[in-house]
Amino acid sequence: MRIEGTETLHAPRDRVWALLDDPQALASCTPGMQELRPTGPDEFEAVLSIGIAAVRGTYKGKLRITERTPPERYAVQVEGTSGAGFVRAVGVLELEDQGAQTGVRWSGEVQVGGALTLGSRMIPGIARMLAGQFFQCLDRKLQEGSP
Amino acid sequence: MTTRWLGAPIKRNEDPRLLVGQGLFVDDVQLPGMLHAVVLRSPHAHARILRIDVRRALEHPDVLLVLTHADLPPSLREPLPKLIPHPDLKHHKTQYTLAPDKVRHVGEPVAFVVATSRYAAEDAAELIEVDYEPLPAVVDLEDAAAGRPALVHEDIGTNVAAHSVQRVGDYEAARARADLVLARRFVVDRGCASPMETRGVVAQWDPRARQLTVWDSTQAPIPIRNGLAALFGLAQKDVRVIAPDVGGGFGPKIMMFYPEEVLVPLAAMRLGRPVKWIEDRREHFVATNHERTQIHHAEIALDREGHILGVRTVFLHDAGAYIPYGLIVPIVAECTLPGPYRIPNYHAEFRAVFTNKTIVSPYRGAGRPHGVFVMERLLDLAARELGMDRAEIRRRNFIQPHEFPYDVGLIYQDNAPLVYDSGNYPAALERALEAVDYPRWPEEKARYRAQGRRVGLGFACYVEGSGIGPYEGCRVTVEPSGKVYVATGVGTQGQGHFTSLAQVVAEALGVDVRDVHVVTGDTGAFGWGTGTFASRAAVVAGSAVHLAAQAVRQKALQVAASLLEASPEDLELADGQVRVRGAPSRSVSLGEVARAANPLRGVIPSEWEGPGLEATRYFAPPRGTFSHGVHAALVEVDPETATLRFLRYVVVHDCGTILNPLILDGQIHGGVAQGIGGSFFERLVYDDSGQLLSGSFMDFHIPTAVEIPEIEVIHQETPSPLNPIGAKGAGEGGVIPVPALVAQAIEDALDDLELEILRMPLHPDALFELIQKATRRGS
Amino acid sequence: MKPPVFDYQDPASVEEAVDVLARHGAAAKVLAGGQSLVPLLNLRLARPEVVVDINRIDALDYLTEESGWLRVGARVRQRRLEREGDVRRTVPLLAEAVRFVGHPQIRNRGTVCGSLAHADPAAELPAAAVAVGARLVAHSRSGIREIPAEEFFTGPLTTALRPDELLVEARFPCTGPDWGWAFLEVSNRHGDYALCGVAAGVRARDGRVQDARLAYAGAGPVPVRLRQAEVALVEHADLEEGIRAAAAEARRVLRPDGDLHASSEFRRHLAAVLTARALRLAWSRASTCSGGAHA
Amino acid sequence: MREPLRTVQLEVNGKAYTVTVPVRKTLADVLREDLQLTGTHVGCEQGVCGACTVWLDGEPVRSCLLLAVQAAGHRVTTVEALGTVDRLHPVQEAFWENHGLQCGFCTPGILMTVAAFLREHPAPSRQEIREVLAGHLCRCTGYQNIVRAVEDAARRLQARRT
Repeated sequence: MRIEGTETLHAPRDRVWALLDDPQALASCTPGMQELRPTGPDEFEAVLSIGIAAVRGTYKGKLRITERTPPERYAVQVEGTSGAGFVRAVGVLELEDQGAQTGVRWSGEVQVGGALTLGSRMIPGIARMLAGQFFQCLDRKLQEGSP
Repeated sequence: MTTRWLGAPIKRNEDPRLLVGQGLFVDDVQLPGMLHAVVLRSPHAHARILRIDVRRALEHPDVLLVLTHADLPPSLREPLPKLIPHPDLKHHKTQYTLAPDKVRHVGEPVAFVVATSRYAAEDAAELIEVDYEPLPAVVDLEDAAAGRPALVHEDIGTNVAAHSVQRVGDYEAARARADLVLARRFVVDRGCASPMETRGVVAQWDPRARQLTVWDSTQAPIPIRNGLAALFGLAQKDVRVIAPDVGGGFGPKIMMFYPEEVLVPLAAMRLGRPVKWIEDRREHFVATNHERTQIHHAEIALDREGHILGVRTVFLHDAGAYIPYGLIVPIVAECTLPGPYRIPNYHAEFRAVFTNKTIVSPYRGAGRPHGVFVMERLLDLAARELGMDRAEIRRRNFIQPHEFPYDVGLIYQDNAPLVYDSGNYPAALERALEAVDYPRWPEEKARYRAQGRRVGLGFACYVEGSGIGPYEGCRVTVEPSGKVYVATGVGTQGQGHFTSLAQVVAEALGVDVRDVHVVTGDTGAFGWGTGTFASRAAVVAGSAVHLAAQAVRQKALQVAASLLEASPEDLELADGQVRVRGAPSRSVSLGEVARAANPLRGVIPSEWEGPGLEATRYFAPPRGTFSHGVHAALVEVDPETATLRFLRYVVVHDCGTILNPLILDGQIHGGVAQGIGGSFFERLVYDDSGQLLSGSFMDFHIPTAVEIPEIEVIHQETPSPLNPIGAKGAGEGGVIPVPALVAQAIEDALDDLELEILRMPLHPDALFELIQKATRRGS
Repeated sequence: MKPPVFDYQDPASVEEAVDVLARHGAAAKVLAGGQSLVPLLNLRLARPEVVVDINRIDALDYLTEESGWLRVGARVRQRRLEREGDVRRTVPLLAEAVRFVGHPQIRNRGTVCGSLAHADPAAELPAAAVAVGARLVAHSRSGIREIPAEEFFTGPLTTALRPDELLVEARFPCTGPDWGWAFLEVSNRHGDYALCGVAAGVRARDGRVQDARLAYAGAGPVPVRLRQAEVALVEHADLEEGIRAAAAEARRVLRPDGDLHASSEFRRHLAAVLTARALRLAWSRASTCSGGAHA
Repeated sequence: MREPLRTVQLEVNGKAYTVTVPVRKTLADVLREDLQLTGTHVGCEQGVCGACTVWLDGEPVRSCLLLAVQAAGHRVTTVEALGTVDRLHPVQEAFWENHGLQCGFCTPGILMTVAAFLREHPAPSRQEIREVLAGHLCRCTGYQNIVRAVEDAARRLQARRT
């Protein structure tokens, strides 16, 4: 399932990039991220606890930064497994310099397996909602950080 | 008075206990100390297994056993048996009991857990850690045939399991002299039977008697017994397989083996306690066999009068991840395609292809809906092209009633020549057309149109190969109580064998059908037979029952003749008595005859061939019988919402001699409903990674009573000359022509859009897209 | 398909219930009718530590009309909306929409508030709640608050309810005498979730649309209300023109996700088709029978 | 987590039972395993197929979507209470007479819905019958003989009343 969207972040592109490039900052904005432990260059072990209503699961897995072209393009790959199944996702962010603001074009390719497939009709909506939460959080951080 | 039992609408013997909740389905079997099993299945369509760690599961206090591939005895580490080999099947890959190092479809068994309850077993299964390395999934059939994006079985270097060609005449020559050649690509997508009862197995091992008893919701208990005996090194007599009440079968409940049919007995033997495994609905969607996906490149060559000169179909058959069942489905498809038509030149060629999806084996219809869809669609499109009436083009090509036996020129699924035994194809079409008043349809349609309603009429013809060998057997015993016991090897899954087979006996012995007790599907009662499939039980087992009952009848006459001091020729059997014709006071009850046939002292005459009123007989037909029929329907389409409603549905059905019209109608109704489901509602949707997205009843839409219309059934009886009762199979006819008919009806309803429906099943979204495209084309 | 281990609490009062919720937060899950939660439990998609069964709270079993509002307590089964004739008069849209929810066997157990709290984007009752302007009453240890339906649904299966809050009541404004309502949907099968569903209401006066309501199920991540379309209906003097404008607005604005049953484009198309059909039906009801009451 | 258990009193088919069950165990499973009432069948555990339909206080509900502990204090009725082989309920008689079942797996659930439905709708239309049956999946019959059986059952019950 492919989802995509655009967002505007209220900070110049180099600041946005700096934030994206900080795994812990990134982790703090990722909905449900409980642990992010580096295991190698650009590789992490992650524990995510995601709850959509009653559908709550703790996903253990890997996060890998697969592309990093400062300050333009950033791609991550996430895999997680829980009792309900597995999630694999590839996300790409492209930053566009808009002066004091930064435009973000993002897209994601989400794959689920196990019992989660039974909820496939809701996955794009949920993924978009989580992406929205992520960007809101980033934007808040960027605005808080600015004088 | 003698009552005629055969052919009468007798209500069923098996119903009262089913109605009060006293049926015995596998899940109803409860044994002291019974344990419960769960299968851990692959969540991936295609992946290498890097590591399996079962330690945490074993630590669970309620767990007694965890099995992975490594824990199996050597004989069970091999792939499971090749069921039906074929010379064209070069790579006969079969499934494993538990996956060794690679999984090839979502749902493939990886580990097996036995605990004190199902709940605990599911808890423990979650504790098993499996590391997978996902591989690209082979999902698209045409890609798969080209070896993309991966190989399901690396060792064979291809995804093509078989390439097979059958030819009649010379298609290329026919094509060269044709006035019209029409070619299309047809797609039939996956579907599944989804019986209301999922699969289930209970096994009990008695170590002292060395007896293994297995309750299995299978359509073929005797082959399962034979296979289990071989696998576990037991005598066949020491394995008893019981297929008790089976909650619907429709084909996929025949395998040898589903892994659980081996794992449950294995666990029961290891643990010395009874073990139950019941498939849940979520498992069922990925672990029980599917059917249907085929892509046909088909071509028809005709003269300008609409006579068929030749047909060619070159198709891909999706086998799924393994091909235990061999080439039955594609062979049935290519052999069903010619249908009731004379096709002098025919070229059929297929490749059976591995994909990373659930295994394919026959599901009600079994290749026949595909063949009929392709043929009927070709005729519809040709008629359109030639400006000819769609009924007329069929009339011009029908095999005529005097041409039987008719040799189609192909080799059928039973390896016998495809020779139609009997039938009357033109009459069946005319009856159907009369029932829907086809001559007046144009006016009727215009009247609907004037009301702003889009109603189409569709009809489709088919021939159904059924009642194939090799054999079935039966033992009929009259007990001194006068009750008759009948044991046969075929299992029953709701088709009413407890009644229809009893009718055959009641007819022969002149007893009340309620006094005839049929046992099916218990190898302890009868140990020879193959199973209930291919619409064969009533035909083949029914014939065996007839032969055994006739033998008992002869013996009853012989024995009674000596009791009544009359000649056997002067006796008749009626009302449970043997009596002297014309002197009803001189009679003995059949029970007394049974007692006399088993004397405690004295001599048994040699012509009795042993004691008792009992006989065992087998019936082995030389080849299959061929039922046929025509369905016609009025379908209303709402072009704005792309939804359908059936206004009328008529079935003309010819399956030879009718044993019980009540049961026969039920078979037809159920078949039509499945046909409608498989034409418009039910879909197995896979994503690119091989995940089944519609794997629940929330998304796999079996039609309900609201979607299924009233079905009007018209019977035609052309008996088969190939068996003593003249019967032909009736189990699948209801489902076979439905996709072809639905396509034609929709095209008719929306004829101004000039749609071409080349894919089944449809669904609102697909119909919307077709309508959109046509509208855009038109504007 | 057996539920995972959980603890089970069945408080007898709202106070006890919200205490349990306060203690367990997101680890607790409220069980009312169970027609959505138990399937998720059976599939092990839901894994609450504590299930809080509110079926013993008799105080939540009320369906009353009070100062222009239909008040539906959290234990009221969906079937009661069909059976109690008054609902057809007071909030006719609700009586009509509820018949599309599953089947009678489901509605005998499923609750109105449960369906709202579950917030399935394709479900009928949330769309109806948004259309009529329902208010949802949430109770927690810190008190009671009322949430307008349009703010209640925040995402797929996601609402504005906090983990410590219990939805105790849904309030539906009773319909005015000059309103007509209709709920229509297209689903693949009788009783399924809607591929697209439309709740429509129009207020008629002097042969013109005075006011209108349009809300959609299955057309976005939450039930969507289309204000611009409502305005279009009021602005057009000619009803059919207004309906055409509203349908065009639905097609223009709605961006539903596609799924295995229907593409995004098909859903948008259905939204437009159903907009027109539902509005015509609602109009006929508004202009033919006072109060918009209908069977 | 340790398995939480509860001891509850259940009234099933007019009989009182005291059972200690895991709180997560569904009513369907407790009926079948603990009370040996195997007439109630389980077909999907998702509330769609209807095979597990029983009455809770006289109303048809899915027993796969109820926890057994929730049934405490309520009256549960299963197909076993409808009739016996020797004394079939009129609805059961009608299903027999009209060949309204084939494999019989979905039948008990349907009978429970139909028997309750005919109490409220003594003379239903064919469309009403089809709509109430839509809460049940049957894979064998194509529903036609079930619809006939329901019509026949309505007549039988009517005849009994008069």
